[in-house]
Amino acid sequence: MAFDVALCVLVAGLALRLLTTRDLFEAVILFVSFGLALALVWVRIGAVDVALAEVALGAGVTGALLVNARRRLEQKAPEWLEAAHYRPAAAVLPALCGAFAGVAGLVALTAPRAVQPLAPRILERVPDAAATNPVTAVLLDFRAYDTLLEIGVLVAGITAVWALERGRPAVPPAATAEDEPVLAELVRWIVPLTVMTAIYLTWLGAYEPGGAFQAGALLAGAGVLMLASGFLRPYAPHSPVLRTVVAAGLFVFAAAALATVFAEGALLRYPAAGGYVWVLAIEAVLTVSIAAILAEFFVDVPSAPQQASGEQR
Amino acid sequence: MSMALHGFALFLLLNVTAGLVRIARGPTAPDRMLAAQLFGTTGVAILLVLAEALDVRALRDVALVFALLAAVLAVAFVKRGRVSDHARRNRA
Amino acid sequence: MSDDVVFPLLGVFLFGVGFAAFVGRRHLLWKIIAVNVMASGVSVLLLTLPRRAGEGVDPVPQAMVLTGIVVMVAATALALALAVRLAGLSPGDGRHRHTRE
Amino acid sequence: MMDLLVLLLLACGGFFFLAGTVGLLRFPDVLTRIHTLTKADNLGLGFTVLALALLADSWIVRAKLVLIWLLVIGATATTGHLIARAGLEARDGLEGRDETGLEARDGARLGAGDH
Repeated sequence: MAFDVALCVLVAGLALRLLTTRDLFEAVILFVSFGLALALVWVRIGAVDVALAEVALGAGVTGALLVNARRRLEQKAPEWLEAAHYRPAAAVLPALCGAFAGVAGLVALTAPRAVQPLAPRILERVPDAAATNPVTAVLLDFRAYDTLLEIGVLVAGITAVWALERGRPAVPPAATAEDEPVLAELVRWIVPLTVMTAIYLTWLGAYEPGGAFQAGALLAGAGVLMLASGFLRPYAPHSPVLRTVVAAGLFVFAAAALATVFAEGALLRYPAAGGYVWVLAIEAVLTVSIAAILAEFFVDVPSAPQQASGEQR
Repeated sequence: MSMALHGFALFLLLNVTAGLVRIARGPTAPDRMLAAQLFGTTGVAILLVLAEALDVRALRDVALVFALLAAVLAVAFVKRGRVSDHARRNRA
Repeated sequence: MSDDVVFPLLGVFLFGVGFAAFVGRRHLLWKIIAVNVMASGVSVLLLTLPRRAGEGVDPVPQAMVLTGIVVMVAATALALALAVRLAGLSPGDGRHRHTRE
Repeated sequence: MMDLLVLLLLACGGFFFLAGTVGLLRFPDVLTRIHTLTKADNLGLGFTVLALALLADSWIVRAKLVLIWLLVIGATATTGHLIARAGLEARDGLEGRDETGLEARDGARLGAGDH
């Protein structure tokens, strides 16, 4: 109990500080810490699946993305790193938002308790589902079409980022292993272990907390590690290998949806006997696709004009 | 024993909270990075202790994921700058 | 105060403070971070409010939040790419401007 | 007896975590503060893992605990090394190194850092 209160104070304090500080790097580091603290909140609430994904994303992809974005701003528009003030006339806005939040809080706390809780009805049907972990059952069986669309959102996201970076120049020679022997050794140990853990989590997802999203986020973390340390040369966006891997999850999921329509007469209703195999196969492909998409977000676009100005110096 | 473990988890959490002051104070980026790393180590400890105290096995997997990815942020922070330095050096 | 109250209050606080920063701060990166904080607040509320009805977490909101945070990372990545692109186009001090001076 | 040992180990772990936090807040610069990450906190985690290993009910759990500890040690040792160099560069206002990998500190002071 005391732990919960202390945790909430910590998370609230982190949020307050990271949103009001003037130092962008401090905000980035605080945001990563915020994500990790939030993972402890999920643990205390009992949402271990969410905690897994939050930790994998918070420690792996999100922080790296922000660090990257900050660095690119530093190169392209250094003035963006300064003058990050509040709008002076906007002091009234936080007050309004506070009042709004207060009302929302009042409503949230006094709202009638859930009239018809879903949980018992879900748990009742889980034994018949294709997975015994209730969260995986919801994600890939009961509401699988939702998940299908979410993968679609991810693919759309990476497509949009590619469109923004169209014509990105060849990636500069990355630092190599001999440049950084200590880091190289760590990567050689960590990456295989991470891949193993990701496979374990994908498989475990059918029974216990774990699954495609968590394993994909973890694998993306390993991808970021390899990209940042120069072990993995980024593919060009038009590379057929990269495009295949990115689209594979959506494609296989959609194909499974079509197949079930023909075989069972309903979208994503798996055959009674082999549901588990279907879910595991879909999850395996999803894991790889999600990991590729998340890691691809991290791939840097070298800023050509900046390098020219560096030379003039 | 459960009581002691819960108390220990609370102690670690307060410890982390105090350590985070270093992120706010800085003064340099490496200082802030360091404080975040410290959060990682203590976070792993908290998760392991809670796994035992609450008897939830899966929390050890969360701690494992935490430990596996502990280096990513620092590597992204240090390395990407180095790559551009490297490129610039080669061009010069 | 039981933990039935503490966590929803945290969710409301996160949403409120995120919204205030989203509106009040001019810097695009802070706006992006602020939206993320708001989303975290929503996630906390989604997971904790139905919990008051009984024991354990409801698997449906858990699945929603799980996919939600992954999708949020994708949205953040796209927003960051847009912000960086904008920074290259318009000189300024990080405020949201469309025109060159 | 066992419980007493566990409590003792937890107390040791707590002591080192506390020492790490005190060091992080009180030490004067980055290079000294790195000690708190790579030494104090890893030792604190080690004692914690030892205590939990005594409480664990199977060898698989113990193996996982030790694996996690080793991973954290490896990660913090490496990041400590990287952060230390970033700290040195920040202190000396240096961005690059010369081809031998040695830091051209004096050169930078003379304004020759850009080759």
